[in-house]
Amino acid sequence: MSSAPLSPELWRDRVRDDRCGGYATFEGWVRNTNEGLDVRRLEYQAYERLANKEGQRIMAEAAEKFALVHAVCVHRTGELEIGDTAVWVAVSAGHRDAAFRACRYIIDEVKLRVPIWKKEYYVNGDSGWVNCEACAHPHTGTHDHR
Amino acid sequence: MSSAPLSPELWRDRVRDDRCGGYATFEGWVRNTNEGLDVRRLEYQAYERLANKEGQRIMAEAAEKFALVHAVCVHRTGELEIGDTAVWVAVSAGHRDAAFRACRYIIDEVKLRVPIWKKEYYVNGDSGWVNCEACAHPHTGTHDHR
Amino acid sequence: MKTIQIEYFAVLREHARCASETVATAAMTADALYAELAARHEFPPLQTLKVAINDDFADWHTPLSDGDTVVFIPPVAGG
Amino acid sequence: MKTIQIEYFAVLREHARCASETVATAAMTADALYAELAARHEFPPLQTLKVAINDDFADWHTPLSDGDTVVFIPPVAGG
Repeated sequence: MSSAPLSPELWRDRVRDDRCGGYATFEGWVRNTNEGLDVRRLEYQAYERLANKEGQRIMAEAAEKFALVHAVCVHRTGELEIGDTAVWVAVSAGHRDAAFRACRYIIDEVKLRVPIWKKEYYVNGDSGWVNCEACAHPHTGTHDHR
Repeated sequence: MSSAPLSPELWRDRVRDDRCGGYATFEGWVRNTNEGLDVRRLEYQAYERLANKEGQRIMAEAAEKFALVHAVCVHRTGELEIGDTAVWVAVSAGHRDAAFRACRYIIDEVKLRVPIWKKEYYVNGDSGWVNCEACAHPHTGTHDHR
Repeated sequence: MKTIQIEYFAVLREHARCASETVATAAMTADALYAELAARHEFPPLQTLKVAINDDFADWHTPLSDGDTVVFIPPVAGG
Repeated sequence: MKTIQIEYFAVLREHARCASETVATAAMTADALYAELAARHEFPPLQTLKVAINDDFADWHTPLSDGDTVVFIPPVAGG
Protein backbone atom coordinates (compact mmCIF):
# COMPACT_ATOMS: atom_id res chain seq x y z
CA MET A 1 0.00 0.00 0.00
CA SER A 2 1.29 3.45 -0.85
CA SER A 3 -0.24 6.84 -0.20
CA ALA A 4 2.30 8.46 -2.56
CA PRO A 5 2.24 8.33 -6.39
CA LEU A 6 3.61 5.06 -7.79
CA SER A 7 6.93 5.04 -9.64
CA PRO A 8 7.03 1.69 -11.46
CA GLU A 9 10.31 2.50 -13.19
CA LEU A 10 12.05 2.65 -9.80
CA TRP A 11 10.71 -0.73 -8.66
CA ARG A 12 11.65 -2.53 -11.85
CA ASP A 13 15.09 -3.24 -10.40
CA ARG A 14 13.51 -5.19 -7.55
CA VAL A 15 12.42 -7.96 -9.91
CA ARG A 16 15.46 -7.87 -12.22
CA ASP A 17 17.26 -11.20 -12.28
CA ASP A 18 19.76 -12.73 -14.70
CA ARG A 19 17.86 -16.02 -14.56
CA CYS A 20 14.72 -14.37 -15.98
CA GLY A 21 13.72 -14.31 -19.64
CA GLY A 22 10.20 -12.94 -19.12
CA TYR A 23 8.92 -9.84 -17.34
CA ALA A 24 5.19 -9.07 -17.34
CA THR A 25 3.62 -6.03 -15.72
CA PHE A 26 0.16 -4.65 -15.24
CA GLU A 27 -0.91 -1.16 -14.26
CA GLY A 28 -4.42 -0.10 -13.40
CA TRP A 29 -4.97 3.50 -14.50
CA VAL A 30 -7.74 5.84 -13.41
CA ARG A 31 -10.11 6.06 -16.38
CA ASN A 32 -12.17 9.11 -17.23
CA THR A 33 -15.39 7.09 -17.42
CA ASN A 34 -16.99 4.14 -15.65
CA GLU A 35 -20.24 2.49 -16.65
CA GLY A 36 -21.20 5.44 -18.79
CA LEU A 37 -20.48 8.12 -16.19
CA ASP A 38 -17.75 10.74 -16.57
CA VAL A 39 -15.32 10.42 -13.68
CA ARG A 40 -13.53 13.46 -12.28
CA ARG A 41 -11.34 11.82 -9.62
CA LEU A 42 -11.12 8.84 -7.27
CA GLU A 43 -10.46 8.06 -3.66
CA TYR A 44 -9.03 4.72 -2.52
CA GLN A 45 -9.43 3.64 1.08
CA ALA A 46 -7.77 0.50 2.46
CA TYR A 47 -7.94 -1.59 5.58
CA GLU A 48 -4.16 -1.65 5.47
CA ARG A 49 -3.29 -4.32 8.03
CA LEU A 50 -5.54 -6.91 6.43
CA ALA A 51 -4.81 -5.65 2.90
CA ASN A 52 -1.10 -6.27 3.41
CA LYS A 53 -1.75 -9.68 4.92
CA GLU A 54 -4.11 -10.77 2.13
CA GLY A 55 -1.74 -9.32 -0.46
CA GLN A 56 1.11 -11.43 0.95
CA ARG A 57 -1.09 -14.51 0.75
CA ILE A 58 -1.86 -13.81 -2.91
CA MET A 59 1.84 -13.40 -3.70
CA ALA A 60 2.61 -16.68 -1.93
CA GLU A 61 -0.13 -18.45 -3.87
CA ALA A 62 1.22 -17.08 -7.15
CA ALA A 63 4.73 -18.28 -6.25
CA GLU A 64 3.25 -21.71 -5.50
CA LYS A 65 1.20 -21.95 -8.71
CA PHE A 66 3.62 -20.48 -11.24
CA ALA A 67 7.35 -20.79 -11.91
CA LEU A 68 8.02 -17.14 -11.14
CA VAL A 69 11.25 -15.69 -9.78
CA HIS A 70 10.15 -12.34 -8.32
CA ALA A 71 6.79 -10.61 -7.98
CA VAL A 72 5.75 -7.21 -6.64
CA CYS A 73 2.38 -5.53 -6.23
CA VAL A 74 1.75 -2.01 -4.94
CA HIS A 75 -1.64 -0.33 -4.57
CA ARG A 76 -2.39 3.34 -4.05
CA THR A 77 -4.52 4.83 -1.34
CA GLY A 78 -5.83 8.38 -1.13
CA GLU A 79 -6.92 10.81 -3.81
CA LEU A 80 -6.19 9.99 -7.45
CA GLU A 81 -6.67 11.96 -10.64
CA ILE A 82 -7.50 10.66 -14.13
CA GLY A 83 -4.47 8.88 -15.59
CA ASP A 84 -2.88 8.12 -12.22
CA THR A 85 -1.65 4.59 -11.59
CA ALA A 86 -3.84 2.89 -8.98
CA VAL A 87 -2.10 -0.46 -8.88
CA TRP A 88 1.13 -1.91 -10.27
CA VAL A 89 1.98 -5.60 -10.58
CA ALA A 90 5.29 -6.92 -11.92
CA VAL A 91 6.47 -10.50 -12.29
CA SER A 92 9.77 -11.83 -13.56
CA ALA A 93 10.13 -15.48 -14.49
CA GLY A 94 12.29 -17.85 -16.47
CA HIS A 95 9.72 -17.93 -19.27
CA ARG A 96 6.90 -15.71 -20.45
CA ASP A 97 4.01 -18.05 -19.80
CA ALA A 98 4.63 -18.08 -16.05
CA ALA A 99 5.22 -14.31 -16.01
CA PHE A 100 1.93 -13.55 -17.80
CA ARG A 101 -0.16 -16.03 -15.85
CA ALA A 102 1.22 -15.02 -12.46
CA CYS A 103 0.72 -11.32 -13.25
CA ARG A 104 -2.87 -11.95 -14.26
CA TYR A 105 -3.52 -14.14 -11.22
CA ILE A 106 -2.21 -11.48 -8.85
CA ILE A 107 -4.28 -8.60 -10.22
CA ASP A 108 -7.42 -10.73 -10.47
CA GLU A 109 -7.12 -11.93 -6.87
CA VAL A 110 -6.19 -8.48 -5.56
CA LYS A 111 -9.33 -7.00 -7.09
CA LEU A 112 -11.44 -9.82 -5.68
CA ARG A 113 -10.05 -10.25 -2.18
CA VAL A 114 -7.98 -7.35 -0.88
CA PRO A 115 -9.94 -4.92 1.35
CA ILE A 116 -9.56 -1.76 -0.71
CA TRP A 117 -12.47 0.48 -1.63
CA LYS A 118 -12.82 2.99 -4.44
CA LYS A 119 -15.02 6.04 -4.38
CA GLU A 120 -15.72 7.67 -7.71
CA TYR A 121 -16.48 11.38 -7.95
CA TYR A 122 -18.40 12.11 -11.12
CA VAL A 123 -18.36 15.17 -13.34
CA ASN A 124 -22.09 15.58 -12.66
CA GLY A 125 -21.39 16.09 -8.95
CA ASP A 126 -22.51 12.66 -7.73
CA SER A 127 -20.23 10.16 -6.09
CA GLY A 128 -20.36 6.57 -4.96
CA TRP A 129 -18.40 3.59 -3.66
CA VAL A 130 -17.77 1.18 -6.51
CA ASN A 131 -19.29 -2.33 -6.19
CA CYS A 132 -21.39 -1.17 -3.23
CA GLU A 133 -24.92 -2.42 -3.89
CA ALA A 134 -26.30 0.40 -1.79
CA CYS A 135 -24.38 2.93 -3.90
CA ALA A 136 -25.41 1.49 -7.25
CA HIS A 137 -26.41 4.14 -9.79
CA PRO A 138 -25.36 7.09 -7.66
CA HIS A 139 -26.40 9.45 -10.45
CA THR A 140 -30.06 8.59 -9.81
CA GLY A 141 -29.75 10.25 -6.43
CA THR A 142 -31.42 7.34 -4.62
CA HIS A 143 -28.48 6.94 -2.28
CA ASP A 144 -26.19 9.78 -1.43
CA HIS A 145 -22.89 9.57 0.42
CA ARG A 146 -21.89 13.20 0.29
CA MET B 1 13.31 -2.68 -34.70
CA SER B 2 15.98 -0.86 -32.75
CA SER B 3 19.74 -1.29 -32.78
CA ALA B 4 20.00 0.86 -29.62
CA PRO B 5 19.16 -0.24 -26.05
CA LEU B 6 15.43 -0.12 -25.32
CA SER B 7 14.04 2.49 -22.93
CA PRO B 8 10.53 1.29 -22.07
CA GLU B 9 9.95 4.10 -19.58
CA LEU B 10 10.25 6.65 -22.39
CA TRP B 11 7.73 4.88 -24.61
CA ARG B 12 5.14 4.48 -21.88
CA ASP B 13 3.75 7.89 -22.76
CA ARG B 14 2.96 6.69 -26.27
CA VAL B 15 0.22 4.38 -25.00
CA ARG B 16 -1.06 6.63 -22.19
CA ASP B 17 -4.71 7.50 -22.65
CA ASP B 18 -7.37 8.84 -20.27
CA ARG B 19 -9.83 6.30 -21.63
CA CYS B 20 -7.65 3.40 -20.48
CA GLY B 21 -8.02 1.51 -17.23
CA GLY B 22 -5.59 -1.29 -18.04
CA TYR B 23 -1.96 -1.28 -19.16
CA ALA B 24 -0.12 -4.56 -19.70
CA THR B 25 3.49 -4.89 -20.74
CA PHE B 26 5.92 -7.65 -21.50
CA GLU B 27 9.70 -7.55 -21.73
CA GLY B 28 11.90 -10.33 -22.97
CA TRP B 29 15.19 -10.27 -21.09
CA VAL B 30 18.42 -12.01 -22.04
CA ARG B 31 18.76 -14.95 -19.63
CA ASN B 32 22.05 -16.35 -18.42
CA THR B 33 21.06 -19.90 -19.42
CA ASN B 34 19.13 -21.63 -22.18
CA GLU B 35 18.36 -25.32 -22.30
CA GLY B 36 20.98 -26.08 -19.71
CA LEU B 37 23.78 -24.08 -21.31
CA ASP B 38 25.33 -20.99 -19.72
CA VAL B 39 24.87 -18.04 -22.05
CA ARG B 40 27.45 -15.26 -22.23
CA ARG B 41 25.82 -12.94 -24.74
CA LEU B 42 23.43 -12.83 -27.70
CA GLU B 43 23.23 -11.45 -31.18
CA TYR B 44 19.92 -10.63 -32.86
CA GLN B 45 19.73 -10.32 -36.62
CA ALA B 46 16.56 -9.17 -38.39
CA TYR B 47 15.27 -9.02 -41.94
CA GLU B 48 14.08 -5.55 -41.11
CA ARG B 49 11.82 -4.70 -44.04
CA LEU B 50 9.76 -7.86 -43.66
CA ALA B 51 10.03 -7.79 -39.86
CA ASN B 52 8.45 -4.34 -39.77
CA LYS B 53 5.75 -5.39 -42.21
CA GLU B 54 4.89 -8.60 -40.34
CA GLY B 55 5.02 -6.69 -37.04
CA GLN B 56 2.48 -4.18 -38.39
CA ARG B 57 0.21 -7.05 -39.43
CA ILE B 58 0.39 -8.54 -35.93
CA MET B 59 -0.49 -5.19 -34.35
CA ALA B 60 -3.44 -4.80 -36.76
CA GLU B 61 -4.65 -8.32 -35.91
CA ALA B 62 -4.42 -7.56 -32.20
CA ALA B 63 -6.41 -4.35 -32.67
CA GLU B 64 -9.03 -6.36 -34.56
CA LYS B 65 -9.29 -9.18 -32.00
CA PHE B 66 -9.11 -7.21 -28.74
CA ALA B 67 -10.63 -3.97 -27.46
CA LEU B 68 -7.27 -2.25 -27.11
CA VAL B 69 -6.62 1.47 -27.39
CA HIS B 70 -2.86 1.63 -28.11
CA ALA B 71 -0.18 -1.00 -28.64
CA VAL B 72 3.56 -0.79 -29.21
CA CYS B 73 6.22 -3.41 -29.82
CA VAL B 74 9.94 -2.82 -30.24
CA HIS B 75 12.60 -5.48 -30.82
CA ARG B 76 16.35 -5.15 -30.47
CA THR B 77 18.92 -6.08 -33.06
CA GLY B 78 22.66 -6.38 -32.60
CA GLU B 79 24.73 -7.49 -29.62
CA LEU B 80 23.02 -7.97 -26.27
CA GLU B 81 24.35 -8.79 -22.83
CA ILE B 82 22.71 -10.80 -20.03
CA GLY B 83 19.85 -8.78 -18.53
CA ASP B 84 19.34 -6.58 -21.60
CA THR B 85 15.80 -6.13 -22.89
CA ALA B 86 15.40 -7.91 -26.23
CA VAL B 87 11.76 -7.06 -26.86
CA TRP B 88 9.17 -4.77 -25.29
CA VAL B 89 5.41 -4.95 -25.80
CA ALA B 90 2.93 -2.53 -24.24
CA VAL B 91 -0.85 -2.40 -24.60
CA SER B 92 -3.32 0.04 -23.10
CA ALA B 93 -7.03 -0.77 -23.10
CA GLY B 94 -10.27 0.15 -21.42
CA HIS B 95 -10.11 -2.98 -19.28
CA ARG B 96 -7.43 -5.39 -18.15
CA ASP B 97 -8.65 -8.48 -19.94
CA ALA B 98 -8.12 -6.93 -23.38
CA ALA B 99 -4.77 -5.47 -22.31
CA PHE B 100 -3.43 -8.82 -21.07
CA ARG B 101 -4.74 -10.87 -23.97
CA ALA B 102 -3.54 -8.45 -26.65
CA CYS B 103 -0.09 -8.20 -25.03
CA ARG B 104 0.19 -11.99 -24.94
CA TYR B 105 -1.05 -12.33 -28.50
CA ILE B 106 1.51 -9.84 -29.80
CA ILE B 107 4.55 -11.42 -28.15
CA ASP B 108 3.42 -14.95 -29.10
CA GLU B 109 2.95 -14.02 -32.75
CA VAL B 110 6.14 -11.97 -32.90
CA LYS B 111 8.15 -14.94 -31.68
CA LEU B 112 6.43 -17.23 -34.16
CA ARG B 113 6.30 -15.13 -37.30
CA VAL B 114 8.66 -12.15 -37.37
CA PRO B 115 11.94 -12.81 -39.21
CA ILE B 116 14.37 -12.22 -36.36
CA TRP B 117 17.15 -14.62 -35.47
CA LYS B 118 19.05 -15.09 -32.24
CA LYS B 119 22.56 -16.40 -31.93
CA GLU B 120 23.64 -17.52 -28.49
CA TYR B 121 27.28 -17.41 -27.44
CA TYR B 122 27.90 -19.85 -24.63
CA VAL B 123 30.30 -19.67 -21.73
CA ASN B 124 31.93 -22.88 -22.98
CA GLY B 125 32.94 -21.13 -26.22
CA ASP B 126 30.30 -22.68 -28.48
CA SER B 127 27.62 -20.71 -30.26
CA GLY B 128 24.52 -21.42 -32.30
CA TRP B 129 21.43 -19.95 -33.92
CA VAL B 130 18.41 -20.68 -31.71
CA ASN B 131 15.63 -22.88 -33.22
CA CYS B 132 17.92 -23.79 -36.12
CA GLU B 133 17.68 -27.56 -36.51
CA ALA B 134 21.15 -27.61 -38.05
CA CYS B 135 22.54 -25.76 -35.01
CA ALA B 136 20.85 -27.95 -32.41
CA HIS B 137 23.14 -29.00 -29.55
CA PRO B 138 26.03 -26.78 -30.66
CA HIS B 139 27.98 -27.97 -27.61
CA THR B 140 28.27 -31.44 -29.16
CA GLY B 141 30.41 -29.90 -31.85
CA THR B 142 28.51 -31.66 -34.64
CA HIS B 143 27.78 -28.37 -36.36
CA ASP B 144 29.93 -25.35 -35.89
CA HIS B 145 29.18 -21.81 -37.09
CA ARG B 146 32.22 -20.06 -35.72
CA MET C 1 -20.58 -6.90 28.40
CA LYS C 2 -17.52 -7.01 26.14
CA THR C 3 -15.49 -4.06 24.93
CA ILE C 4 -14.98 -4.23 21.17
CA GLN C 5 -12.93 -1.94 18.95
CA ILE C 6 -14.64 -1.27 15.62
CA GLU C 7 -13.06 0.22 12.49
CA TYR C 8 -15.18 1.47 9.62
CA PHE C 9 -14.34 1.77 5.93
CA ALA C 10 -15.96 3.09 2.79
CA VAL C 11 -19.76 3.35 2.84
CA LEU C 12 -19.93 2.18 6.47
CA ARG C 13 -17.49 4.89 7.58
CA GLU C 14 -19.69 7.49 5.96
CA HIS C 15 -22.79 6.19 7.72
CA ALA C 16 -21.06 5.75 11.08
CA ARG C 17 -19.52 9.23 10.65
CA CYS C 18 -16.30 7.94 12.22
CA ALA C 19 -13.33 5.78 11.28
CA SER C 20 -13.40 3.82 14.53
CA GLU C 21 -15.21 3.52 17.82
CA THR C 22 -15.09 1.46 20.97
CA VAL C 23 -18.38 -0.16 21.96
CA ALA C 24 -19.58 -2.07 24.99
CA THR C 25 -21.88 -4.81 23.75
CA ALA C 26 -23.67 -7.94 24.84
CA ALA C 27 -23.46 -9.36 21.28
CA MET C 28 -22.04 -12.89 21.33
CA THR C 29 -21.06 -12.99 17.65
CA ALA C 30 -20.01 -10.68 14.84
CA ASP C 31 -23.38 -10.90 13.13
CA ALA C 32 -25.23 -9.88 16.28
CA LEU C 33 -22.80 -6.98 16.72
CA TYR C 34 -23.38 -5.89 13.13
CA ALA C 35 -27.16 -5.95 13.60
CA GLU C 36 -26.76 -3.75 16.67
CA LEU C 37 -24.50 -1.23 14.91
CA ALA C 38 -26.48 -1.26 11.66
CA ALA C 39 -29.56 -0.21 13.63
CA ARG C 40 -27.68 2.50 15.52
CA HIS C 41 -25.93 3.99 12.45
CA GLU C 42 -28.65 3.24 9.89
CA PHE C 43 -26.32 1.28 7.62
CA PRO C 44 -27.67 0.70 4.11
CA PRO C 45 -28.55 -2.88 3.11
CA LEU C 46 -25.42 -4.67 1.78
CA GLN C 47 -25.79 -8.13 0.30
CA THR C 48 -22.16 -9.16 0.34
CA LEU C 49 -20.56 -8.06 3.57
CA LYS C 50 -17.61 -9.86 5.18
CA VAL C 51 -16.14 -9.50 8.62
CA ALA C 52 -12.61 -9.49 9.99
CA ILE C 53 -11.79 -10.15 13.64
CA ASN C 54 -8.35 -9.12 14.87
CA ASP C 55 -7.16 -8.37 11.35
CA ASP C 56 -8.16 -11.60 9.69
CA PHE C 57 -11.25 -12.74 7.83
CA ALA C 58 -13.64 -14.56 10.17
CA ASP C 59 -16.92 -16.41 10.17
CA TRP C 60 -19.94 -14.31 11.14
CA HIS C 61 -20.73 -16.80 13.91
CA THR C 62 -17.31 -16.65 15.56
CA PRO C 63 -17.80 -15.89 19.28
CA LEU C 64 -16.49 -12.42 20.17
CA SER C 65 -14.00 -11.95 22.99
CA ASP C 66 -13.41 -8.91 25.16
CA GLY C 67 -10.88 -6.63 23.44
CA ASP C 68 -11.43 -7.94 19.90
CA THR C 69 -11.06 -5.59 16.95
CA VAL C 70 -13.87 -6.03 14.42
CA VAL C 71 -14.00 -4.67 10.89
CA PHE C 72 -16.99 -5.04 8.58
CA ILE C 73 -15.95 -5.34 4.94
CA PRO C 74 -18.31 -4.04 2.24
CA PRO C 75 -17.72 -5.24 -1.34
CA VAL C 76 -14.11 -4.44 -2.24
CA ALA C 77 -13.05 -2.53 -5.36
CA GLY C 78 -9.27 -2.35 -5.59
CA GLY C 79 -7.38 -2.07 -8.88
CA MET D 1 18.48 -16.18 -67.38
CA LYS D 2 17.08 -13.92 -64.67
CA THR D 3 19.00 -11.63 -62.38
CA ILE D 4 17.94 -12.17 -58.76
CA GLN D 5 19.06 -10.27 -55.66
CA ILE D 6 19.55 -12.58 -52.65
CA GLU D 7 19.86 -11.57 -48.99
CA TYR D 8 21.10 -14.00 -46.37
CA PHE D 9 20.41 -14.09 -42.65
CA ALA D 10 21.52 -16.12 -39.64
CA VAL D 11 22.88 -19.59 -40.36
CA LEU D 12 22.56 -19.07 -44.12
CA ARG D 13 24.57 -15.85 -44.00
CA GLU D 14 27.36 -17.69 -42.20
CA HIS D 15 27.42 -20.44 -44.81
CA ALA D 16 27.15 -18.07 -47.78
CA ARG D 17 29.85 -15.88 -46.16
CA CYS D 18 28.01 -12.78 -47.37
CA ALA D 19 24.89 -10.77 -46.45
CA SER D 20 23.71 -10.46 -50.05
CA GLU D 21 24.61 -11.38 -53.57
CA THR D 22 23.27 -10.94 -57.09
CA VAL D 23 22.92 -14.14 -59.08
CA ALA D 24 22.10 -14.96 -62.69
CA THR D 25 19.95 -18.07 -62.67
CA ALA D 26 17.79 -20.25 -64.88
CA ALA D 27 15.70 -21.32 -61.85
CA MET D 28 12.00 -20.84 -62.53
CA THR D 29 10.88 -20.90 -58.88
CA ALA D 30 12.20 -20.10 -55.40
CA ASP D 31 12.66 -23.76 -54.51
CA ALA D 32 14.78 -24.41 -57.59
CA LEU D 33 16.85 -21.34 -56.79
CA TYR D 34 17.33 -22.54 -53.21
CA ALA D 35 18.50 -25.96 -54.41
CA GLU D 36 21.04 -24.25 -56.68
CA LEU D 37 22.38 -21.98 -53.90
CA ALA D 38 22.31 -24.69 -51.23
CA ALA D 39 24.58 -26.80 -53.41
CA ARG D 40 26.91 -23.89 -54.13
CA HIS D 41 27.19 -22.69 -50.49
CA GLU D 42 26.79 -26.08 -48.80
CA PHE D 43 23.83 -24.94 -46.70
CA PRO D 44 23.00 -27.29 -43.83
CA PRO D 45 19.71 -29.22 -44.00
CA LEU D 46 16.86 -27.08 -42.60
CA GLN D 47 13.45 -28.65 -42.15
CA THR D 48 11.41 -25.50 -41.76
CA LEU D 49 12.59 -22.92 -44.20
CA LYS D 50 10.35 -20.17 -45.60
CA VAL D 51 10.92 -17.81 -48.47
CA ALA D 52 10.16 -14.14 -49.06
CA ILE D 53 10.01 -12.60 -52.53
CA ASN D 54 10.21 -8.81 -52.78
CA ASP D 55 9.85 -8.43 -49.01
CA ASP D 56 6.81 -10.58 -48.47
CA PHE D 57 6.30 -14.23 -47.62
CA ALA D 58 5.75 -16.29 -50.76
CA ASP D 59 5.01 -19.83 -51.88
CA TRP D 60 8.06 -21.88 -52.85
CA HIS D 61 6.48 -22.49 -56.26
CA THR D 62 5.93 -18.84 -57.12
CA PRO D 63 7.53 -18.13 -60.53
CA LEU D 64 10.53 -15.82 -60.23
CA SER D 65 10.79 -12.64 -62.29
CA ASP D 66 13.88 -10.82 -63.41
CA GLY D 67 14.94 -8.34 -60.73
CA ASP D 68 13.19 -10.07 -57.83
CA THR D 69 14.69 -9.93 -54.36
CA VAL D 70 14.63 -13.31 -52.62
CA VAL D 71 15.25 -14.04 -48.95
CA PHE D 72 15.34 -17.53 -47.45
CA ILE D 73 14.05 -17.59 -43.89
CA PRO D 74 15.43 -20.17 -41.45
CA PRO D 75 13.44 -20.86 -38.26
CA VAL D 76 12.93 -17.52 -36.50
CA ALA D 77 13.77 -16.86 -32.86
CA GLY D 78 12.75 -13.37 -31.87
CA GLY D 79 11.80 -12.37 -28.34
